[in-house]
This record gives sequence, C-alpha cells and structure tokens, in this order.
Amino acid sequence: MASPDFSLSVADYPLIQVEAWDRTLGQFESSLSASLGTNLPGSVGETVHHKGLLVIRVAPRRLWLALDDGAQAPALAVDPDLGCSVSLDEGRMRFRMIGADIARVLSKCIAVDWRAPAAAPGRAVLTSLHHVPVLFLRTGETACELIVPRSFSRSLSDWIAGLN
Amino acid sequence: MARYSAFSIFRNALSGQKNWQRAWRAAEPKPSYDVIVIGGGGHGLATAFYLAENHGIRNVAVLEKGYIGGGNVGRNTTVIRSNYLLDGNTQFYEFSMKLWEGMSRALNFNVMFSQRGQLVTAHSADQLDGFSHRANIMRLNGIDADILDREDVRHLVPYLDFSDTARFPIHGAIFQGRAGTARHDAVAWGYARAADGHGVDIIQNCEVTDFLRDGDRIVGVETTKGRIGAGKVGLAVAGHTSVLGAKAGLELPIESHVLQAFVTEPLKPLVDQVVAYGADHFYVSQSDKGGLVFGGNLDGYNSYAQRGNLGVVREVAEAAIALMPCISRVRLLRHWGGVMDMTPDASPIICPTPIEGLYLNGGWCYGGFKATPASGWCFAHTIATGKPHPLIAAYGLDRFRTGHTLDEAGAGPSAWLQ
Amino acid sequence: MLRIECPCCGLRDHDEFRYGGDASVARPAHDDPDPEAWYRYVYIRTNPAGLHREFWQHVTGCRQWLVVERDTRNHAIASVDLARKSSARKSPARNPPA
Amino acid sequence: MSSNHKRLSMGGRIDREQPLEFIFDGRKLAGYRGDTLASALLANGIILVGRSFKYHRPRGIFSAGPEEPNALVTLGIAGRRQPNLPATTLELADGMVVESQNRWPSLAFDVQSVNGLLAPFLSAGFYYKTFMGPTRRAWMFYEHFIRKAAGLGRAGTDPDPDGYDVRHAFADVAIIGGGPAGLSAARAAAAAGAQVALIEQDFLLGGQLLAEPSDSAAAAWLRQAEAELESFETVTLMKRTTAFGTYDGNVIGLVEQRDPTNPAGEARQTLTILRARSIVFATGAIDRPMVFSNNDRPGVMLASAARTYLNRFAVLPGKKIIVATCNDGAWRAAFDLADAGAEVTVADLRAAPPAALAAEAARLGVVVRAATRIVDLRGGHAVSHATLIGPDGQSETACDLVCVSGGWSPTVHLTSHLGVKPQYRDDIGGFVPGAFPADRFGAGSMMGTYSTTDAIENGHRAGTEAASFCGKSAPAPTPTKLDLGETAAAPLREVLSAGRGKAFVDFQMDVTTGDIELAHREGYESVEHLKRYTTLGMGTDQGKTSNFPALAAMATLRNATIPETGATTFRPPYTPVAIGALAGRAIGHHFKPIRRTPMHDWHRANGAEMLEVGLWMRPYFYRQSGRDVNEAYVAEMQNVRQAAGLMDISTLGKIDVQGPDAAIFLDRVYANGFAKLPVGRARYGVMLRDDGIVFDDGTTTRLAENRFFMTTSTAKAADVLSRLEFLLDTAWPDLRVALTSVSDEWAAMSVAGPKSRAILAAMFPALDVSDDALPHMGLLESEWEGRALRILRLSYSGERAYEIYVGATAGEQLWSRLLEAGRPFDLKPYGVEALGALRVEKGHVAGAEIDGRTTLDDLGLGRMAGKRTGFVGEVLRRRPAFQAPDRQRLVGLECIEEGKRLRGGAILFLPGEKPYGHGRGRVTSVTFSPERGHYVGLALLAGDVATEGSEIVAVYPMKAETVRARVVSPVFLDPQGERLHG
Repeated sequence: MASPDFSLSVADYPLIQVEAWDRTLGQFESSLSASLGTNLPGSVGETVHHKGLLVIRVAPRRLWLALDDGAQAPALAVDPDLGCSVSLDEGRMRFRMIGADIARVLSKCIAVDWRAPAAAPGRAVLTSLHHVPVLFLRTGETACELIVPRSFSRSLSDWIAGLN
Repeated sequence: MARYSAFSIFRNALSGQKNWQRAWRAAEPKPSYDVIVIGGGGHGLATAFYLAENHGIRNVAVLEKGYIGGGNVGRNTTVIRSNYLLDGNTQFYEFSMKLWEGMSRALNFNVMFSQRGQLVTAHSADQLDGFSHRANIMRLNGIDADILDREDVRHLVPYLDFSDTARFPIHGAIFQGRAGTARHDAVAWGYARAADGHGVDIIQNCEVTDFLRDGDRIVGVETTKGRIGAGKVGLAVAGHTSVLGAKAGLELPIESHVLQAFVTEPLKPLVDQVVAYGADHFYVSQSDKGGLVFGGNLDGYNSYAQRGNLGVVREVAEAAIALMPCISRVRLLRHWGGVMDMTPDASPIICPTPIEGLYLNGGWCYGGFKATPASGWCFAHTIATGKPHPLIAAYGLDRFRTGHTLDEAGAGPSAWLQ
Repeated sequence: MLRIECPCCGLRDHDEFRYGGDASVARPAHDDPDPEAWYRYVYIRTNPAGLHREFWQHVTGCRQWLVVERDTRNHAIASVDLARKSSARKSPARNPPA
Repeated sequence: MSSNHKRLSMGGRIDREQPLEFIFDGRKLAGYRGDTLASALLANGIILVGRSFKYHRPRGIFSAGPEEPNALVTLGIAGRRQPNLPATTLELADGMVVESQNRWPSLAFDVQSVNGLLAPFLSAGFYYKTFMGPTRRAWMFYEHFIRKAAGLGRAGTDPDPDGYDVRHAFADVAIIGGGPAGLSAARAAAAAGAQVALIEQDFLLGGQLLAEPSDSAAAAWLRQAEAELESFETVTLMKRTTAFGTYDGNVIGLVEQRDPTNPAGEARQTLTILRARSIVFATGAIDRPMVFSNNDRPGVMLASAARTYLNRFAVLPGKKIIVATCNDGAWRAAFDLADAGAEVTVADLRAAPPAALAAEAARLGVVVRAATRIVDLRGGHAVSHATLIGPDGQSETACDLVCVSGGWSPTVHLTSHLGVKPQYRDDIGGFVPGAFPADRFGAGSMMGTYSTTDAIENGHRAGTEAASFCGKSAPAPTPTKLDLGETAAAPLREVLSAGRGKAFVDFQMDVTTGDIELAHREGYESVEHLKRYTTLGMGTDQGKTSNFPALAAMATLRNATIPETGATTFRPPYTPVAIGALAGRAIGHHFKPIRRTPMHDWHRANGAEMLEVGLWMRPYFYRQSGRDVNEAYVAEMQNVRQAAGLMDISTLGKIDVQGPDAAIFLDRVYANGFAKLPVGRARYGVMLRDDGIVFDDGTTTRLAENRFFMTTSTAKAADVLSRLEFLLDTAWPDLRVALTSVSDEWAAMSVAGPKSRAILAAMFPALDVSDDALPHMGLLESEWEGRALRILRLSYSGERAYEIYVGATAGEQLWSRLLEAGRPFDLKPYGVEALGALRVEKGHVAGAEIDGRTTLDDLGLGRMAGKRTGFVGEVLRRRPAFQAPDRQRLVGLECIEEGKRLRGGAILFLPGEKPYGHGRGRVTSVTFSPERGHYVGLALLAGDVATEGSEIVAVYPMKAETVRARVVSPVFLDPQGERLHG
C-alpha cells in the first residue's frame, strides 16, 4: 500500500463536564436538557448535536459539552443539590483525521471496530491509545476525531504521523 | 543408588545404556508415615531430602497429584540470586545461595548451577541510589554486590540500548556475580533421587482430597490412592496453598496469580548474564540449550489457569526491545504460566500452623525457585523440631496481625501489585 | 485478553481496566474500630479455584468500578455489574465488635 | 549441475514467466514466483540442507509446511539476519541470500559430525550425570563448550532495521485454515450475513488441495471457491497469516508476513489482534512419520510433502522412490509420482491393501509389497538403499527418495491453548479437540474426518453454526461437492522395532527410540518427564511430527494405552513469532508515551537538562547554573534561598473534588482533618493505605463550601484517583462527591524565595498580594489574559513561595513573562535536583522516605492524625510493630567529619558497633547545605537510639566509606518558619 491517503490536524478542544448525584439523575437531566434546549444522549457512547453544541455521555451520570468552533457557550447553572459542573477547557486536544485509509491507520492505534454500530457516525467510544485514555468521535464515513489529554498530545500525534 | 559420574556414563555406554536404574522408585503409599509432605515440587522434595539428610527422619512420603516437577519448579525462569534488602530476607536467600553452590555434589545430580552473574539496570540517579542502598546491605551481610556506572554496563553487556532513542537511558546497574541460573527440572529430579536414596517414598498421581483429624489434630490425609496416616503433615503446594489450606480450615493471606514465562528459539551464545530491566518488568537469561528465557510482570488478576494473556506477552516484548533492541528479530518459541502464591508483602510464610500436626510452607510469589534449598532445609527443621528455624523466624503467619510485614517492594497489601 | 462487558461501554480488553481484587470481602464501616475486622478485610482471602467475585475499574473508559464474577480456573466471566448497583444492595453496616 | 534439472516442464502452481534468483551457501540458483525456498532447492537437486542439533547428522527436506524439523536456514545479512527459518514455509523472493546453519566449515564437511561417533556417550540426559567435579565451579568450565555447541542459528547483535506493526481487527466469525473445510465454512458464514475473517498461513489458499494435480477437479473447485469468496464484501482473506495463539475472549493472535511481490508500505510483519465472536478451527492434519533405523537420511520425506512438491511446484524429487505406509492416502502420492515418470515401490504394512489401489498400481507399473516395512536405510549425504522386511524375508532396494506416511495427526494445537485438553480417539488413532464451548466450532481433518467431501460438508455446517451464534442466519446455498475418493485411514498406533542404527523420533532435537527407552528405564515415564528429560519436542517445530510417535513408543514401553500415557500441553505460539512483531511500533522513544508540561519547549530551548520522571519529562537542572548536576543544584538552591527561583510543577496530580459530602469524604481519606478547613485556605494532607502505611501526600485547597482542589504526588496521581473512586463506588456510594482529574487543565509554576512577593507584585500589578490579602496557605483567584488564574501561597522549599496555576494554553506565556518581570529580582529557573535539595534542608519527606513501608509516626507526622478516628488506615496503623521502641523514625543528620560527605543509602551504626547485618537505620536523602556549609541528610533511625545530639556512624561499603554524623532535628532551616510567614 503506498503511503496511506490520510490527514491529521491538531487543535485545542475545550469542554465542560456536568455530573449528577446518584439519586438526583432524573431531575438533573430534565433541568439540564431544558436549559440546553435539547434532549440528552441516552446511554454512554451516544451523542446529541444541537445548535453548535455536542453533548456526549461519558459515564452513567456524567456528560461532556463541547462547542463547535466559534459557537456561543450556553448559560449553564447547575443546582448543587442535583449535581455539579467543572470546566475542562484547557486539558484536551482534538486530532481531526480524514482519509480513505483512515480505518486501516486507526486500526494501528485503537481497538475500535470501524464497522460496528458502536462506532457509527455520531457515536463516541472511550478507549485507549498506547495505554493513554482517549475519546474517539466518529464524524463521517471516512472521518473521525480523537480527543486526547494535552500532556500526551505530541507523543500521540508523533505516533500517528509515524504510521504514514 | 548407583553414583552418577563420567565413569558411570562410560561404563553404561559400552553396555548400550541397559544398566541405568530408576532415578526414584515408583512407590505406592504405605498405610502411614512419620511425615507426609504434600507437593512434589522443588520445595516438597527438598524438604523430604533434608528431613532424611539432616534429621534422620526417613519414614517420609512426598505426595504429588501429578508428576513431580510439574508445578512451578518446572515453569519458572530459573534465576537464582541473593540480593534482598530487608532484615530476614537478606540472610535467608544468601543461605539458599550457599546451598545452591554445593547442590550438584550434595545430590550427585548436575543441576547446572551457572553463576554467570545478574545485573539490574538503573535509569536515574535516584534509582542508582536505591540500588546502592541494597548493595550496601548485601556487602554488610557478606554478600557480593557491585554498582556499575553506564560505561561499565556498556562494557559488560554491549548489546543493550545505549542509543539516544532509548526511552529510559541506562545510568548504571547493580550486579551480583554469584547469581545465575540452574536447570529447573534437574533440581526436582535431583532432590527426588537423593530423597528416594534415603528411603523416602515419592508417590505420583496421588492427589490429597482431605485431611484426617483426631479431635483438632491432623493425623493423615485422604487421597486418590486411599487414606494415609501421618504423625506430621507439611504443606508445600505453592499456588494451591489456599485450596488445600481451606480443607484443613486454615485462613490465609494468599492470592494465586499467573506469572508468564517465555523462551525463544535456540541460538548460539548471545546473553551471558541474567539481565533485568530496571525501568519496567523484564528479565532475560540464555539456557544452555540456547533459548533466551525471559519473564515480566504478573498478569494481574487471580488465576489458577497456568496460562496468561496476549496483553502481557506484548508488554514483555516491548520491554525486551527497549532493553536489548537486537532481540527484535529473535522469535518467541513458547510461552506458558505458573500459579504464583502471592502474599500481601511478597515474602513467604513458613511456620507451624495453628492446627496441631500441620505445617505450612507457601507464599513464594516470584522468589520460589531461588529459595528451594533453604526452604527445604528450614521447613524440614521446623517439621522435625516443631519450632521455626531461626532463618525463617520472620516468615510467621501472624506477622500480618502484628505489622511485622517484610514488603521488599513497598507495594502494599494488594497481592497483584507485588 | 480477558474481554469484560462494561455495562456502560460494551465489550473491552481487560487492559483497559484496573484490577481491584477480591470483592467478596466486606469492607468495615469507615469508623469501625475493630482491628480483627480490618485484619480480615485487608489480609484474609478465600482465593478460590473457581468462581471469584472481584473488582475491576474501566480506567480508560467510563471510570466506573465494576463487580465481575469470573472462574479463576478458565477465566470464564459469569457476570459483570456496576459496583454501585451491587454494593447498594448491601451497605456496609458497622460490624458489632467481635 | 544445471539448475532446475528436477523441475518438470509442465504443471504446478508456479509462474514460469517470473524466474527468481537466490543464493544458497554462496551458490547462485534459480526458482520461480510461487516456489518456496524448499521447492526451489529440490528443483535444483539439492538434498543436503542442514545438520542436526546434537549429532550434526546430515539432514534433508522432510515436509512441505511449518512442521519442518530439518531444513532450517539463516536468511539475510547483518541487521536483517534471521536464523532458524524453515525453508518449507519461506516464500522465494528475488535476490534472497540464504545460508545453511549449525555446521562448520560447510554442510558437506562438518567437523562436529564427530559427535555421531561419541553418540554412545551423548545419550539423553547424560549431562545430568557428569560435569560435577572436580571443583565446585566445574560446571562453569564445561558449560562454556556446551553452550558453543548448542543453539541452531546465530542471532545478530545490531538493532533490527525493519519495522513491525500491531493492528486491531474484529470479526463475527474467524476461520482458521484456508483448506476445503475453511473455504466452505467461510462461504457459509458470509452467505449467512456474518463479517468473516479467513486466515491462511500459506501464500495460496487450498490447504491439502494444493497437493492435488493443478489440472484436477480439486483445482477447479478451489478456483471457484476462491472466486466466490472474493465476491463477498464481508469476507477478509488473510493469506501469509499465521494464527499463532488463541486467548481468552476468543482473541486470536495473528502474524501477517509482508507480501514479497509488493513490499512497499507494509511493515515486514504485522501482528493483528483479532477479536472474534466465534471461531471455526479448520487447521487440517499433519502426515505422521514412520520410525526405523536411519530414518533421518536426506531424501526421506512425508508422502503428502512429496505429492505437494510434485503437483504444486512441478518438482519430481526422486527417480527411484519407495513409499512406505499403512493407509490408503499415501498410495495416491505413489500414483502421481509414477505418472510423472518415477520408478515407484509401495511398501504397505497391511497384509491386504484395498484391491482397487492394487489394480491402479498395476496399471501405473507401481511395485506393491504388502505386509512390508522399511527397517533400515543407507546413504551419506543422501539416501541410496532401503532394507525392507516382508513376508519373504529381508531385502535391500536402491532408492533416491523415501516417502513415509503413518496416517494423519490432527492439528489440534490452537484449540487447546485455553487449557481444554485434546481427546484421544482410538478409531482414528489420534487426538481430536476437547469439548468446544458455545462460541467455537471445528471442521475438516482436524476433527479426524479425512475425506474432502466430509471436510466441505462439516465446514459448511460449522460456518453456518458460527454465523448463527452471532445472530446471522440467512440461509446459505449448499456447497459444491468434491469427492477425491479418499477412504478410511488405518493409522500407525505404535512404533515397531527397528534395525540396529539410530531410529529418530524427533529429528530436530536428535531424540531416538533408544533415548525414549532410556527415559522409561530411569523412571521418566510421564509424557512431561519424557519431553523434559530427552528434550523431545523442544525444537522450533515444537514436536509437530514427533509428539505422537514418542507418545506411542512410551505407551508400548509402559504397556499402557496412549490416553493413559497422556499428552503434552500445546502452548502458543503455533509457529515461532518475532519479538519485534509483538512490540510493533512501541519501540525506541515510543516504548512508553511521553508526557510534556505546557512549558516543555521553553525548557528545551533554554538550557534545561531533561530527566525522565515516570512518563513525564522534567527539567533536571539548567546548564547555565553549573557544569554538572552537582554544581548546578547548589547554585540553583542558593539563588532560591537568596533571591527567587521559578520551578515548573505542572506534573503534580490535580483532582477537582465537588459535592455536598466532599468535606466528609476528605475527612475519611486524609489522616488529618479537612472538614473544618476555611474556604480560601490550603492544607498539607497525608493519605494512608488500609494497612496504616503512608500512601501519598499533597495539599488540598478549599475553593468553596463544597469544592476542593486536591494535588497529589506526580508518581501516585493515577493511583490516588482510582483509589478515591473505589471508595466512593464500592464502600461509600451514599456520599455525593464528584472526582475529576484536572491534571492537564493547569500549567503550574512555583516562585520561591525572599523576593517572590515582589516579583508577584511586579507581574500582577492589579492584584493585592500583601500578606494580609494572601497569607501563608492562602488562595487568590483571578484571571490572566482571559484565563483562570489561581495563586496558592504554599512552600515546599521552606522559603516564602507562591504556586501559580493558569490555564494550560497560557502556561508558556505566563512562565516567560514571569521570568522577565523577575529578572530585576534575579529570578532564575531551577530544576528537580535543586527542589530535592531544598526540601531536604527543610525536612520535608518525599518518595525516598514514603517508600511504602513507613507510617505517619515513622515520618514524624503522627501529630497530624492526633486522636482522630474514622479515616482510612486509622486502625491498622496502631498495630504493635509500629509502636516498637526500635521502630525506625525520621531524624536529621549532620556530617561532622571535615571534608567528607553523607550519601543516600548509607547504613547507620552506633559508634564502635561492628558494621555487620542491617544496622540501626539508613540515610534516605542528602544534600550539601549552603546554609550549614556541610552535608546534611534525612534518615530513618531506630527510635531507641535516635536521641538528638547523639553521634552516629554512616557506613557506605560500596565506596568503603565511614562518616561520623550527629543526630539533629530534620528541619535544618528556619524551624520557626519565619521565612514562610514573613
């Protein structure tokens, strides 16, 4: 196979994390979806995209909110009796990967079945790349994003670049 | 028991190998013995030998559920060293080293104890300081130890990774010249033959299924070959200590974990010493038949399956290449697993148990093979006299209640982190 | 690889998880003063050659702690549950002093 | 010897338009695309290809697959040198350079073949019975020579220039084996709608069908089957791929060889970790050798191999051929060889071989000798004569090729890797897989059914069942039939007595029937003892052809049945796997990922010597501070004490702790109390393990009533987070607390020194950094360049110090602006070594003291816990051992011998005590103290001798050094803490 048809671009990836307490999940989620104006992803790995905001469920009671480039951050007030929020807008970077050979290149990075329903466009998979926890977001037929911890990002992008 | 020697080989060569006798008799169980040792591995067989050799107790049976030497003694990476840090461990493993040095002649069986030296690489000044502390303790206990700097290591083991792409550059190493390897099967067979020579019955395919009690005293065992009475019973079953211990009503701080071992295709001489990688879990030596024998970390979950998973195989391969890049093209021939009886402080448990007539020898974690002779010697003494041998005074079961734990690595009471 | 069915993330290799050891030993209440209860919890293990209740955490996934029942002889996994759900069933009431 | 003179002019599956040149032991030879090295060597009339392991006997090509014990060669030169490769599975490529091995000076003349004469002295296990004297270290002398003689090929010592890849793959149904059974299973599973991976170790699909003539019905069936599979988009055909091991969870380890026809791009080998929901094993069977004297002569070959060389590679390996067998299969090899013009004699053990075969033999001029077997062979570098015993006595026949077949041994290895032992079936005289779990299926000759018709039918059923296990059960059209007229096999179940010469059971390890008899005589009767005592099956072929005959021989000796004698355990890998393939790209710098702080590039560009700390890279010292680390750390230390230093502390573990029960939670996990910590204040905390030993320490700041900012040590960050999550999920699920790692959110830097406040004021003119607004252990929250800014007044060095936290993306910018603002105040960066020295002077414990064996009281921190209860580790920290009077406690040490220094790792004795044993304690950390003008250190010393003011001796045998020191308080600097509060 000649050098694979595949490109990688790297950018910051600001997030906000919200989490509900064990016994107030229902209330928390109804108030959150009201303030966001959209329903929330049902199970871990599902995402909802609404007015420039991507909502990802990363744990039974934990959601990540990611803004598209240039989108307006929603006013977010979390009732402390129901849950809490923490800003994660500095610690992660996004690898945007596109190309016909993306599945083969990615198969050398993470253990995700490109053809499986769990990895279909619009799905999120929390997994690991060389033991580093990463979030895989399938964004298209031959496109995806990897959300990686900032301190590991250069090491992981070197790893992926080396696969060319 | 005809003596083995070059002459015996010459004499038998002329007679077409017809006159060699059995190395140990195919014994069937007698109704009872003075001592029953459960477990036909290195420790059990050594215990039986030293009961006869040191204490004149010959009415002994070793009961092995499979074939002797089929457990951990036949599955380990054969490394022998006495570079232990803590008071209680240092002396015990050095005593074992001294017994190793005389073993082939004591047993009249060449166990091929090859003292080619063992080194552990250091990858930071702090780590080298830690090794110096260990080396100081070794020297202060009459044990040979050296601290090597980077250039010494490059001279001794030139094929290690001294390039600038090394992820964890080598700063130096700790070296013990008397350390090395031995042929593990020969240790089991050597002790079996020597014990048999003293009249010990070695009974294979005889699994202990329960204990016989008189009140709360153990007076024998139930086996797949019928009941066998005993004045005293010694447990030396390593990975299955908890399974048999439970049958005797013992509550133990032991978890069984799988530790994998690996061997490559046979090669001309490449690795002379035992080389251990201080930045990750990997160590390697070369057997006399030419295979590189190596090992790494536990798989990290309870298991009796004597086999490991592919994840650890890859991690060990990665560490192997990080230490010695030239091993990349050498091919793995076979990988298997032993069942490690892990204790919360990774030190063994040898002592009389709270149950009268029952003695325990277990908790060997990684260190079982190198401890075989000293374990047999001290366990025999403990069974014969009823009191722990001074060298194993620190290995009592009650140490976890009192807090006198011997945690060499300081990894804390999770067995899988040891 | 052991393959563990994380209730949130689906079937994953076990090296995405961190082992947590025996889950059948009941942890004493945080203010339980009895040394024997803590000794038994920290040190004594049944270590069965058979079905073993154990903890695993999906560290590179949803970070939930799980309770897995697995046969230690052949590694066959019988069940996987969120620790929160299974522990909620029996909250560790303080043991009466021995 | 003209090249390819044994090549037939027609037939075979080779590409005669693509000749390939290669070099064997210096001789230039030629073969074709589609050859293996073995077929090309045979085509060029080369019979002698190797020397055996122990006796260095001449050996020839014995098989046509991975079971090859003899023809091991070394391929390539220098860094690409690869020993011990079986010529039978090495796909011929243009320009290959190959050498025979384990012989000196040459194959034809090998000095060590003298071992053959010494053979009587080299019986199995001889080395256990000698080499024990005269001195204790005698073995070290003998071992030197034994090691030189042992080992087959020689490995290079330079790094591997080739790259490897590791890839993850998934399938509903994995099918191992591309023969008729596997092809049929793949077709059925794909038709049912499953995602299928078909794995074949050869570079052609077909398995045993490749031994059929290339113009036969079998060849047509194969072409059709392959075309049909290629039409399915859901089938992945993986040729040149060996399934080397099956693991838990139906994970299969595969190694893919690079296709030599288009090498660009791909790595030399790729490890594919295939996760399958169900597996169909169709790994076929291996021809079983026959055992008789000198059965290892070059020119002895398995019958199926001879038929493969003829029909697949168009090579007629011999002119005068004897086919020795006991079943029908080998007769078809005899017919094809005769058809190709060879003089063939069939010696069949059976008194009355089937009439149909006898008739066909007559038609083709094949001589048939019933109830006849070979007892001996003659010939040096190639077989020349065979001695046969039959109804009419013994006779000798000239021959240049001997084909042997004792029936089939099913290839059950992969099915038993998970511990399910194979089962013996007496009707086929062989082992078949043990019971399959629900997600595993088997088909073909591996299951003991040796006809192609059954293979296709069973394959189809297995493929259908495997697909329906995955919920895919669309109906699959019935497979096309193929009947090759195979009839029942009558396998050889025992080893018959042989002639006087050595009769080999394991060719590669030189194990003879005599060795097995010796093992039995000496009591090494269990099959595992037999293997370990004689080294049977320990070669690179792992006993693929020797296991069964050895088992049969031992069963006869013990007059036990074969199942009673047992079977050895099959272990991965099925065929040897390069360690490089297992590691893939996780080599060199990528062995472990590298973590970089936000200021990493600044450090590299400004003279920092970097150091690996766990996965992080951290500044060790700055070269402008001194020529080496020892000079630099003292200069950097002094600058902090006298002016101010700046240190990158971004590697600290940082955890956001929120929730109504956060304060209660912290009270339980820290030994010291946190519930009453005022908002806006920080506190140094220590966590214990359940066994009462110190786990980790760090500072936690209360940002709000229900929100805390916890820092942990760099090394324990991940362990602490998992531990806290464990307690919440499993022990205290009722506590409403959320934990989030924010380690990478913040760039963190500490400015420490008397001028630190002045620098802060210069840097942030708008902020009130007065002692009132920002007291010791105080918090100031603000913003900088639009990003969150936190300033915590915390000190590790003992000087007035401020930890500044800013959003990671602004880290480097703030760092360099801070250095600029601090230049007038002599602000300079300092590294890890200087920090280590500063904290020793201040008596702060770190990793060297928190070594997993020390308690709070050992470290002089007992008062932090005081009388508190209900925290982790509280109960077991009171165990008797930790209260013992001679328990080692933290003390300070001052060197009192002029011109000498203290060292970490020195062992402490009382003055006059003999330096032997473990002493009274040890020095844990040391530094030169500019304040005191001599070396100071922290140590752990037995409490009953640790009285301040007393003298102690630090012994350092590794440097033969003894230094007198005084026991003092561990806080060498500013015990009252005036510098902190200012």
